[in-house]
Amino acid sequence: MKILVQSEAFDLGAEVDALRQGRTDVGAIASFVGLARDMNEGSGVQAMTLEHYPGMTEKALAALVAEACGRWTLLDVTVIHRVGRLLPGDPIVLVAVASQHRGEAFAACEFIMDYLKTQAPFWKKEETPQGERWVEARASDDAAAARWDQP
Amino acid sequence: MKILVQSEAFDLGAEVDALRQGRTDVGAIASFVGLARDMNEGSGVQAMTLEHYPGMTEKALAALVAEACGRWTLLDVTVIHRVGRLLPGDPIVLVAVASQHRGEAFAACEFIMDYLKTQAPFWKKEETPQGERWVEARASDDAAAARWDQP
Amino acid sequence: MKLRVLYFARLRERLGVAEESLDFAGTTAADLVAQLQARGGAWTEELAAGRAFRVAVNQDIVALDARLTDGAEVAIFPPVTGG
Amino acid sequence: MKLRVLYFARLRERLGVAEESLDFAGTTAADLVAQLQARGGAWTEELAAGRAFRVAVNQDIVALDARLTDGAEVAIFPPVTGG
Repeated sequence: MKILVQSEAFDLGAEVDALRQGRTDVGAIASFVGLARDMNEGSGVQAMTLEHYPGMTEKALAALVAEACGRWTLLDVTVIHRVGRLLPGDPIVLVAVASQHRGEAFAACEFIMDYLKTQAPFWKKEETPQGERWVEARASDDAAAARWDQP
Repeated sequence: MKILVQSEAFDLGAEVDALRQGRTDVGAIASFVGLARDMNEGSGVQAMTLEHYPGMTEKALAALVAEACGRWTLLDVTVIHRVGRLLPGDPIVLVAVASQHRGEAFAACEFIMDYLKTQAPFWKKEETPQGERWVEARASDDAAAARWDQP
Repeated sequence: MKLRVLYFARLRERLGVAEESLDFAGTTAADLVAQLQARGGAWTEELAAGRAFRVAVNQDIVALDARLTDGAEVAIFPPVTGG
Repeated sequence: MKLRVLYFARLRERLGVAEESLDFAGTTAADLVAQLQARGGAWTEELAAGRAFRVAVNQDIVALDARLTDGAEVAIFPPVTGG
């Protein structure tokens, strides 16, 4: 398991290669990259700054990954989230999950992203032509996370 | 859209970079890599050979991608499937989907993989200590594809 | 009519042929399967009712009641296992 | 008891403080929120009932009835928006 919070860019190919290097039991790697867009809530975004809660961030991400490992049989997981100032087109977050079978890899990868969106202490501030604004939490993200709640 | 059937290896990082290069409207890229495992149906696998139906393969993959583009709002899709002899640990298939939002990227990527498994004319032959054997189609793959059937 | 018939994977190996040109006097894919099955041996066995095989016409998978046309490319193969 | 209280993102900006040490005579996170809200101005406004904010104690998100202990690290922040 690899969990990183960093300002530097990440390398998807290298991270996925690291999940499979030297092993022949991995049948499926599902991965996700979230990127900064030039448009949000109907207005242009020139840049964004990601703030986080050092210490709690890593703890919250580790808890998400542990929860995923409890729900599915996973071989390895990597989560990298960037902080600091990012421009449109810049990658923000990487989640990659290795497992024997694709169904588990897809489910765990999407679960980690959905929970990260509502549980991990990151906040986005956008620079727009109308000035700076903090991004508001979205009900659709709460709904996405709620799909995974156990009955 | 990029659809390739090839014997050469592919480069996940390069393919995903190609989906986002020069654009700032992509918010999410979900990708999947399927790999050859050293074990299947309880016995060791030393190598596998992937046969396909040239012409129909490309047509079937293009139809899957078109179906995905009809169901979700996607910005770009790449599908690469290898043929020929592969060793355990070798990547077999890559599906990468770019969209504005993660829900659509995840759904389309998993849909394409599930349909590819039941609709695209590829066949695997495994080399095991007990000799060569053709891989049998699995009911679980039919079930995974059936999840996407419209009511 | 004339048909081009292709076989893949396990069926290609069991039937011992990858491709053939065929005179066909029937109408549907089911008629073609019946004609091939009448050859005996592995043909009878592999194409028996209840055996899992797929038929594609001009590179689209079809049901057995699909009508065949002159010059069609017909392929017969096992359920697919890629990915 | 003594608490270390942290504020993040929009709340940090609106309240004008990132971190403070605090004497606390209450019991629960709700008591702490009431104590802070009594400061007036942005404190009263941002921490009013019905406003969306989260409280973490020792880096775990908690409900407002969570009991606080001496030396705890308490954080108050808006709903998260990473990813």
